[in-house]
Amino acid sequence: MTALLEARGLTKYFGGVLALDHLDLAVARNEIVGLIGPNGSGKTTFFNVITGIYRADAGRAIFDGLDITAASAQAVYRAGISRTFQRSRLSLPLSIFDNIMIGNHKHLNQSLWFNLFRRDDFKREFEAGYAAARELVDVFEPHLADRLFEPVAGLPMIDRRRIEICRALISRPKLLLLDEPSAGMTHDETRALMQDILSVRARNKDLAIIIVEHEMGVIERITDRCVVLNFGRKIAEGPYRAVAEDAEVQQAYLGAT
Amino acid sequence: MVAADEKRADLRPALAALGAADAYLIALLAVESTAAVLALLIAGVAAVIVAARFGLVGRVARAFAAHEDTLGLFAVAALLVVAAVFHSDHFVLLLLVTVLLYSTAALGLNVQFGYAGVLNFAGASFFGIGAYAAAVLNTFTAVPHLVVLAIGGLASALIGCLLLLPVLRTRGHYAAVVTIAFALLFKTFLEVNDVLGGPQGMPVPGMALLGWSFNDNIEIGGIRLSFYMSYLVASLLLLVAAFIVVRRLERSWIGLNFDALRLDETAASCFGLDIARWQITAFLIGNFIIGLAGALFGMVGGFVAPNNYTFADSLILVSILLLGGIGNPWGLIVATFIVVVVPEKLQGIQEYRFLLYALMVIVVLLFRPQGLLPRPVRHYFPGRKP
Amino acid sequence: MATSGDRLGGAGLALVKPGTCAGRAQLAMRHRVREKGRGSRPEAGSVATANTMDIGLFAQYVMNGLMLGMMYALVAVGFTLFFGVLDVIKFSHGDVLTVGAFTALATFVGLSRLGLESQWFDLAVMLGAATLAMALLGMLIARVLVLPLRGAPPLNTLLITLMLGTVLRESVRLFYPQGANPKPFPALLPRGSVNLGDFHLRFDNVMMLAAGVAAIAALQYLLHRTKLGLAIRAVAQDEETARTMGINFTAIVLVTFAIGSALAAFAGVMNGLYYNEINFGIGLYLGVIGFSAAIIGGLGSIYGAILGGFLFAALQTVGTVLLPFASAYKDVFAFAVVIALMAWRPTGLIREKISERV
Amino acid sequence: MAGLLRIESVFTAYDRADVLHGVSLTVEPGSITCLLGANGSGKTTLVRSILGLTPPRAGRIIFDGREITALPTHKIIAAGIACIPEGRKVFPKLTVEENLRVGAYGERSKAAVAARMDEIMRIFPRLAERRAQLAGTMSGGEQAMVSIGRGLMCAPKLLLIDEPSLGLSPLLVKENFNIIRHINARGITILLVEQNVHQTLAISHQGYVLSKGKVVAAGSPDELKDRAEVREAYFG
Repeated sequence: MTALLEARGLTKYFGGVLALDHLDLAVARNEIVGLIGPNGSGKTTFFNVITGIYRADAGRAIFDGLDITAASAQAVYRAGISRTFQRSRLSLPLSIFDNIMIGNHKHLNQSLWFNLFRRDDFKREFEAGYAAARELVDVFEPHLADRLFEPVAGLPMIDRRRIEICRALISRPKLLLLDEPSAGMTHDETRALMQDILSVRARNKDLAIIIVEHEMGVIERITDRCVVLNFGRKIAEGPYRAVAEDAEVQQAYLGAT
Repeated sequence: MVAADEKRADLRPALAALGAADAYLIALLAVESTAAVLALLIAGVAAVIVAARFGLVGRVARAFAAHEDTLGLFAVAALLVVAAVFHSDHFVLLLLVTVLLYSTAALGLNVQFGYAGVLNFAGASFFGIGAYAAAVLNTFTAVPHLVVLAIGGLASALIGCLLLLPVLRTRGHYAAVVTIAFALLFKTFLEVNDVLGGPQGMPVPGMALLGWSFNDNIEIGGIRLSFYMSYLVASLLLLVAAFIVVRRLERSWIGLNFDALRLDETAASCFGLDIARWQITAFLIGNFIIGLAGALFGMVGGFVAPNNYTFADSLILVSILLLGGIGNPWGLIVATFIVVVVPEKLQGIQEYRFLLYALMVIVVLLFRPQGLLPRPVRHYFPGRKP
Repeated sequence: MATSGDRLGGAGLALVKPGTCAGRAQLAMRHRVREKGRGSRPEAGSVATANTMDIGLFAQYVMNGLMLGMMYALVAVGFTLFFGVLDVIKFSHGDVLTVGAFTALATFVGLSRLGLESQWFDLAVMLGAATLAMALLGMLIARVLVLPLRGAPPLNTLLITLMLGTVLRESVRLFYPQGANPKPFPALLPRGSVNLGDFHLRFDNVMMLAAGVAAIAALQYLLHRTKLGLAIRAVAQDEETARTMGINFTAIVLVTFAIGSALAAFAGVMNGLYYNEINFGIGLYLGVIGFSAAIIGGLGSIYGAILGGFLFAALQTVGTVLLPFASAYKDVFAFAVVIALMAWRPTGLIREKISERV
Repeated sequence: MAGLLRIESVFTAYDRADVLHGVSLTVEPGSITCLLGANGSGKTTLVRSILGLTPPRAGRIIFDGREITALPTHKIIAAGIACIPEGRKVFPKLTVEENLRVGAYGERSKAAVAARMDEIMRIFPRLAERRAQLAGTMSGGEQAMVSIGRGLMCAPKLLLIDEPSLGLSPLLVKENFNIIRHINARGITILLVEQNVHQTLAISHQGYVLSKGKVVAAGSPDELKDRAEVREAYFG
């Protein structure tokens, strides 16, 4: 048992379109894997199949010894995978704190009795959650650390993306799936974001990451290994420098010469 | 956090607002002529607009947010003052009881729809289930009346279970049809079913607690109080209890779950929320509260009939929610006052009141789509220092 | 048709105990008028009291069911058209039908005063006036209330159009001369019938059915054979791409609302001719059923709406036949089946493929 | 410089975040001008800005000597721009023929529509065979033909083509690029938005490279081919 996540032969059709074509992909513990490829090559579909939003048509996915091929989204989260979305999916009317705590669902006592009538115990759990959320926000957005009860709707897109990452991290997942975390950011903002992600991982040695990203500078700097998709198939795999030189990858991105 | 401390210290704007509202309400209830009522209504709207211009409304809202418990007590006191002023006036007291119980029912609907996003266009039907349960139990059994109230709530929740499967499976407009169909089915069923009195309905024996009948007028030291005073106190207690429960629910992880699933089911399920579980929870709790209020209302009214629990009445409950500001319990109480009291006071132009009422809702929705008092962001422990 | 007289409003304030306390409160509050369902209406069940079921009786049921189904379908088609182009529910649709029926009636009264009593001419003018006026009203509603609320939560649109329905309904009740009372509607179609045993095949019913079929066929022709219909279908499938093809989205929405509302007026006139009576509440009842029919059929599909309309009428008819001793339960039965259908097919019988982008 | 289409320092925001930070470019009449850039560089947002679907927050767009910046989409199309949208976006429940007819929505003359329809059928014989088929049931390559044909139906002065190679196999991509060149040869100016660098440059007269919402390079295909910015825009 070396791999944390092991997908074998994952296949997904949308109508007649083959979105994932017998994809094999493994992620080791504490590894950062870059998932790259042109638009429509199946990266987000892979995330959606792994996290139980779509059901795979064929193939298997094993996470941490558990078969998650047909697992529900809830079960996948409980097993220790959390994610961000390509188009930010925060709950805009809710506060920063609320959004982050949605990500902490599995560590919160959900009993009706506890929530309604044991308010002292609830307060303790709330304070612990607040401290944890604040600690994370302190890393990603120190300027928001004292403003956790402001609605997310008032924040610029860049802040929202970082809050989304906090939401994915608060439950201390074993695997984090980042779907274009830097979309809409400038180069400098992207660089800062990646630094923050690395610093969180430096503290949490057990965290593996799969990142979908278009900015190759990011991919080069933070990933241990890259997997390149095209038409739902894996066309290359290896350290970034090696795959960037790969002829098939060049062709996928730049077209045939 | 100087600003926060200042906010905490300043109760006065809210107290002043409560006092003004109290005086206004007494005046509104006291005047008889349609012209005077209209003048008062216009003055009230103008006053609120002016206050909003000068930022007073915001200060009141902040004070309410920071001192809800204290101000809640003051609000209860303010209502009792109104009741005391009109202590022998059946009409006014019944109107107030109606407001209190409609508010309670709207609180239940708020849990379903305002928090969890579960549509319910059959609110009046579940209200009616509570009332009919009270009618049957009070007429044919000797079950203590407090227990009858609880059974009214349970009956409403239980019958609601019939709708669980379609409610859970459908979304949006499709979900609306499920409850609309139920509302029509329920009313037709009552009308054609002779056991429950058919279209004429059936009487509900009044409430009695420990041998004391609520339907008797009260004499204290030579002052005669309307029998509705007992119902008013009971309704007020019920509303306060429901308010506290709903507030705690909102300010808990469960309230957070409700919001999360309402706003984005896919994201919520990616963070482990069991969507069905929380939708069921919200639907049942909401129906329980609605049924509870309905049972007491049945006893207050002394009579239940199908025509009082129609789809149109359900729409009134929904419009209370939207008018008040979805998800804001204070807002819905204010909205209930408007929706219940204003048409009654416009008896003088009684023919036109529904027309005016509908136009008012349209105007509010066009120009203030978020409702009169939009729901503020959640604070689990208001006034807690960051 | 118990719901026909319900008014929005009047909340629980009527829940006063009669007799226990005869104060001023009671008097004031009991002022509420209770409109009861009108027994005079011929309903699907009223023709049959016999226990035996022969062919003639069966045919009678089928005929009545078809008439109801046609009216429901015409209303449902409107709901589905509006939903198709704009993804909204316009709940005042049923009350537009009422206003349409009353417009036709007013036109008739006007023509009579002018001494024009040719029944075919009257009917044509009535139909023309009602459909044209409702088409304009539909456009006005879309322009003023529906389009501005595009960004708001769908429920706001639903509620605002419901309230508009109340405004229309109350306006008819208050401003049409003696609008609160049921009005006789002229029987302008030939009254004869062919008797086949127990079955009376009424000419007017046949003509109305034929007219309904013609209206639906005309709609199909418009949608599938004309440029306008092409634009409507393109907008319904993909609003943004339709706009990038040069289609004026707002104009198409307005035209669609005009068409749907004209169909409602048509159904309103048909309702009047069938029952020979209209009242201000007919639209609420037909609107709710039309909406249910559009939903069980599957929103956005014309065929679904037609199927839903006839299905609902069939359910009512079957309810009458199955529960001969308690045919009053037919609506209970029909709505219970609607609820069950929603549990079985949560997005309607004719499924639109819905995929969510994550 | 006249230019058929001139974009002058356009800023466009999407959900409170600027996606385009002052983009300027010119499309010369009769040319194929290409806009290159990796995913997320803002190419599609620029197309949406030109079409009026996401109007710019600042800047001007001038087409054929006339400012179109604040016009509603249908007027922009009426001015002579047609679009072949990203992902083709055929109307799935319309037939091939109906899809093409929607493309000619602004054309009043029935004869003109019929003539153009015949012409499209000549260019794409495959569509002629499948005139009555629902577009949603066709393969990706066939849908691409429908989308291109639809774009040509209004006889535009300028054709915007957004990522025609997206999700197509290399063979189909090659075929598509041939068709684009063919269309241009018949006098239609083309703004080609692509991420496929080599084939795009091979058929273009002029090119711009977009990265993070800014134009980072511009020039003739030969100049662009070896510029470091192009590679950087894709491979960092």
